[in-house]
Amino acid sequence: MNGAAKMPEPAALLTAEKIHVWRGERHVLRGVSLKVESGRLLHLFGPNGTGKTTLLRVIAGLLRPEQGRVCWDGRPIGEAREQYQSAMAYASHEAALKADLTALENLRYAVGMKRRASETELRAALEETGVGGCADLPARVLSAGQKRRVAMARVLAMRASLWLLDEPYANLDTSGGALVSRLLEEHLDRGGLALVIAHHALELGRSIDRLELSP
Amino acid sequence: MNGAAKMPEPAALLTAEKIHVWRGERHVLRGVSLKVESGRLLHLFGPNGTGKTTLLRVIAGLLRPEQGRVCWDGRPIGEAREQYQSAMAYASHEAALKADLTALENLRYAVGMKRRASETELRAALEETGVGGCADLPARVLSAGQKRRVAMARVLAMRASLWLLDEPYANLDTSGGALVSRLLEEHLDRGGLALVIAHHALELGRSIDRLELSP
Amino acid sequence: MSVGVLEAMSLVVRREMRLAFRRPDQLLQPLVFFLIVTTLFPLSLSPELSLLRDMAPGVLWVAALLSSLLSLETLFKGDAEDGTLEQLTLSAQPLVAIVIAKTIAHWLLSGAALVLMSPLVATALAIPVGAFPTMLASLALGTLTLSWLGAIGAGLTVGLRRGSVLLSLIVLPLAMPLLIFGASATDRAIGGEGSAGALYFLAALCVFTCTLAPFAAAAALRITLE
Amino acid sequence: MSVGVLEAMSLVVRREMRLAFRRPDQLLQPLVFFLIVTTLFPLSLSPELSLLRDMAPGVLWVAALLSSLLSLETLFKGDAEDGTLEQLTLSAQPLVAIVIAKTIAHWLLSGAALVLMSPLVATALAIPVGAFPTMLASLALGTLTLSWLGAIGAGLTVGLRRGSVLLSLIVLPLAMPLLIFGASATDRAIGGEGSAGALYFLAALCVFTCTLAPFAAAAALRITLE
Amino acid sequence: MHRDFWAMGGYAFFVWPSIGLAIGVLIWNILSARRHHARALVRARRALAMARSETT
Amino acid sequence: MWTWFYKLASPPHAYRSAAAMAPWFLAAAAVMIVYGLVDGLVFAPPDYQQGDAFRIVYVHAPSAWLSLFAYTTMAVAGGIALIWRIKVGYAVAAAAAPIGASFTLAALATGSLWGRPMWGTYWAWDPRLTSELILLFLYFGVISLRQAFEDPARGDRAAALLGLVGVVNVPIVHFSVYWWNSLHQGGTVMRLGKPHMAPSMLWPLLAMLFGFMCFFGAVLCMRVRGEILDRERQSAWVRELVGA
Ligand code: HEM
Ligand SMILES: Nc1ncnc2c1ncn2[C@@H]1O[C@H](COP(=O)(O)OP(=O)(O)OP(=O)(O)O)[C@@H](O)[C@H]1O
Ligand SMILES: Nc1ncnc2c1ncn2[C@@H]1O[C@H](COP(=O)(O)OP(=O)(O)OP(=O)(O)O)[C@@H](O)[C@H]1O
Ligand SMILES: [Mg+2]
Ligand SMILES: [Mg+2]
Repeated sequence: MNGAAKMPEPAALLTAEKIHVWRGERHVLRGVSLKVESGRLLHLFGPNGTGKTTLLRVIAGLLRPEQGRVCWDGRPIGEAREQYQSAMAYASHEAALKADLTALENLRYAVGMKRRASETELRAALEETGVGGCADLPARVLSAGQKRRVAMARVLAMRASLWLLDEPYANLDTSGGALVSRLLEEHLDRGGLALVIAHHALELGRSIDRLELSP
Repeated sequence: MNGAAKMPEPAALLTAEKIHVWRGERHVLRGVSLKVESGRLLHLFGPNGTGKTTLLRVIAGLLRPEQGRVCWDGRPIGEAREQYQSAMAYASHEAALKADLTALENLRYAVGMKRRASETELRAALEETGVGGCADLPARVLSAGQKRRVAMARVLAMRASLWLLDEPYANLDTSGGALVSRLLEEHLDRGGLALVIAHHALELGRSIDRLELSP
Repeated sequence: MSVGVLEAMSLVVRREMRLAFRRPDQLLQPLVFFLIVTTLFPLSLSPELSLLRDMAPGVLWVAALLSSLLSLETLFKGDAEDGTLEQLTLSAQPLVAIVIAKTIAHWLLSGAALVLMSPLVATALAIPVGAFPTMLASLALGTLTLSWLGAIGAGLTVGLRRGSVLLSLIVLPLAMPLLIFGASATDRAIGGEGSAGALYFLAALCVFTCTLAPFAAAAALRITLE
Repeated sequence: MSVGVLEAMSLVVRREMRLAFRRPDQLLQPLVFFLIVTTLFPLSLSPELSLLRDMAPGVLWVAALLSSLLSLETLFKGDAEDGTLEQLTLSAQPLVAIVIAKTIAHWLLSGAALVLMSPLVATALAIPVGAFPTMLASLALGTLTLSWLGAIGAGLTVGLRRGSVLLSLIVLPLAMPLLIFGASATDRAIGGEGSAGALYFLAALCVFTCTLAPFAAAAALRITLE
Repeated sequence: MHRDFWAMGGYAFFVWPSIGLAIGVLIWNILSARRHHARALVRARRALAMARSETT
Repeated sequence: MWTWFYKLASPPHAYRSAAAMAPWFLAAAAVMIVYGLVDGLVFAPPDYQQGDAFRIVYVHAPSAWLSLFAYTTMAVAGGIALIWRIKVGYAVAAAAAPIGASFTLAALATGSLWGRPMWGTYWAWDPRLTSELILLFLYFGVISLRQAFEDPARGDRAAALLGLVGVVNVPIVHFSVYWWNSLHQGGTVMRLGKPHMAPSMLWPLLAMLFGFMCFFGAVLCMRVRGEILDRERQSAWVRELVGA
């Protein structure tokens, strides 16, 4: 039942090769390649509208690129769909919470599809991200930062080895920012992989990889 | 047609006295008072979920407080509704754009209710916030930062003397952050007032007021 | 430089039009619904023309009522969800004016379109051509009244969790007289009888709601938004 | 520790139930709609019972069809809008399983409820009690089939801008046979004739869609979500 | 006479349920109004208790 | 004059006067209803057309009439509250709604039971019957609209507004028998000029009518007290009241 026990073999590897995406008339991603290894974090940054979110969605498998491919442990994610998805947790720009369910229920139904998680575990995850007190409030009434924290708790509770996070620092107060950094560090310590979009420099007390998208 | 020409008499003043708000069973705002004068900025900050957004909505007149009152130039905003609203521009957590209208159309229909603004003016505002190139894209396809910039352009184009901004820095890249700071400075130089929620310290090269909400 | 009320209203109407044509489904939805209800009915009956003709006014009016009602649900909802309704209420323009503009736009886009399409449907339902003028007039008056009633309902329920059911629960009782008089006007016209009485009644109802409903709807919106 | 398909499906069903009971309007909406359509119809007719009885099967089936259709629109839409559908598709569970679970939940919440309520409506429409078993059976089969057809349509149209109109356009032609056979079964039962033939046909249709539609719906969803 | 009275000229099946129903509604109204008031009192007491515990 | 009015409508005053009035109303109602029932069921002669079935009128007409009266009360109270911001009005409106709904239900049920022997059917889609059903829906709409708001003050205002809008249905119910040709019989009692009824039948009916009205007054007073208490939970006078 310990988080560390569920962590991946050190061989885990995410690669993306020469990703091309057009949106409308715009060639948004022009041959982006990247690689994330076990225990490493890739910080994705660049001006607004350069395609960071688009790239993350391609990597999550939500968007099929016009060219190029994404591989997990050497196999294209389309083929190894189930393994890939159970090893991955994605947090988008929006918190992706059902407004009418409580924070806890949101976690239960989202995490429950990937692994059996007891209620105490879920509550602990919410506690960890600082929204234990909101566990039984409907997501509708939560503040922007609280929603973001619940989304982070969902990532945490999924115990995935690959984290794909789209601006996890947005809307968070200073303690929230520190919290996300700490969670990321612990995740990397466990041998996890992370791909994080953020507009400011990440200070994690360890070396990280950086990839800049330019307009 | 010059922006400076439209600016308020220096006497403009916003005050809120002893605001109390309950949400559900929570006493979110417990007697908050504040004052913003012409040419001043009040930076509102504090941990997630302490009621910053709630307070801003009370001040915008979107939420009636259980106790306390908000005055503009000495008159309660409920009485001076029209003057207050035409002097005020509010940007919420969301960008409040119609997904199916282009950025420009969004501006046209929102700004056009407050003042006659020509298309060139609106385009100039979009250009100023760095999204001139997206003026004719539907808001639906814009990136998170681009939406935020369009919302900022709307505030700009309204030429209001009071700006109420809820986390205007969220989702913006570094240049975007600098841009918002510059716009705020210019606004204050013109004698404008601003109430800004932000989680990081604002560096504006001038003295600002600060109000912390605590849990 | 400040914007007059009429100007603001025309801006809102233009905005709604632009949005509707940008999303043709909102435009077509009520029409398609209307068409479908009226075509499905004959299908479910044994194909006797006399029976069809007896039912025609009922089918026509129920379909018009329902399709109007369905589109009313979205009158303020979309704007409330994406935050633009907030911007509208902070626009220094009277709320009544905004409500009037939105409702007129709604009627032009749903009610008027439905009236224009009704001859087609009426032909399919074997309503004689002689009854068309009465039918058109009664439908026009009826849908306009309904838009106003619906604006009140939509204002009262926007943002509520049980919004849509409540809307039907609120609007349909109020709309019943419309249905009864509208259908009976059409019915009498089909039978070749005079239907001026019912039409006058509908017109009176329409004038009545047009004068009072905007204020009620604005008050409703103010209560729910606050 | 990984979650089996059946377990995941039951989780989805429970989630839908929880949501529905948290938002009773989604639960009541189709029922209220059904009630209202059937109440409005008689109003718009001259109150002759014989006419009413002739129309009853038609009214019943059209109302059932429409109310089913209305609730189908929201089958995937809410989840798509708030981003939870993305999370579901990334949940390492087969999409078909998710679609099946969601559709079953949808039928339990709309179709089954509607079937249970139909005797009430039937009484108001003067359908004789003897015809109830046939009516109930045909409605149960019909709404279930319709839910499956609707799932295909909803899958194809979620996220599309013209979603709702397309949904009606896609589903209704497919639903036409249902309506015709369902109404005729009820009609014959009212007339005291045997209606086994129509019922068998409905049952065959139901089995057929139940086996094929989940795959079609999942494929449709995959195409639109890309 | 008694028989006749209860038979209501053959309409007993319709008359007596109507009367019973009406009386039932009357009784329900009284009971529910009293319960309503009692519950409001309980809630008011609770609110007072909460307020007192907060100030002390 | 106005200050007097506001004082009268102040919650503590209304709360006390409702308590004072309720027993009187209840006593009057009891006397009249008992007299009406006994006289109507036992002593009044059977109708020459309807036989003993006509005795249903003694509960049907008062219930039906009260259903309209309660709605009007609710709408007027809500309107006063909305316009002059008198909080007690909301309490009265909220209290009247369930009472009115219950009598609407009673009118529908007793009417149905009467319809079977008279018209051969429990239900017909007749204007009077339908508009009464609509009245029930309106009551439900008002009640559920009030409950749909998380904030009770907004619920009150929204419900008051809907009540006002829906008041148009009241004349429709009442006049439907004249405007459309209806199965339901026209006014017999509530009619200007001479009632079309033998006095021996009429007296108990009038007694029942006024008895029901007094009953409505009594339950309304009782319910209003609960509503006022709920709304004023945080105020000093309620604390004093329940603290003692
Ligand atoms: C479900 C069926 C029925 C409903 C909903 C219904 C409804 C009503 C209503 C709303 C009123 C009050 C009208 C007003 O105050 O303006 C009323 C009064 C009355 N009803 Fe009915 N009714 C029904 C069946 C019947 C039947 C079957 C009879 C008798 C044949 C009947 C006889 C009367 C009489 C005598 C009055 C008093 C009329 C007057 O003096 O104003 N009702 N009913
Ligand atoms: N249909 C389209 N036509 C033209 N451009 C499009 C279309 N769809 C998307 N785009 C553009 O593609 C880009 C998508 O960017 P994306 O959302 O990935 O940006 P991002 O790097 O995440 O930006 P941000 O930092 O603001 O979140 C945007 O610049 C957007 O304007
Ligand atoms: N119905 C309710 N019941 C309990 N708590 C509620 C309810 N509605 C709102 N709240 C709480 O009220 C607070 C509202 O906070 P608000 O959105 O103003 O926060 P904020 O300071 O803007 O936070 P953030 O920095 O995250 O944007 C939240 O803590 C929320 O959980
Ligand atoms: Mg992005
Ligand atoms: Mg906030």
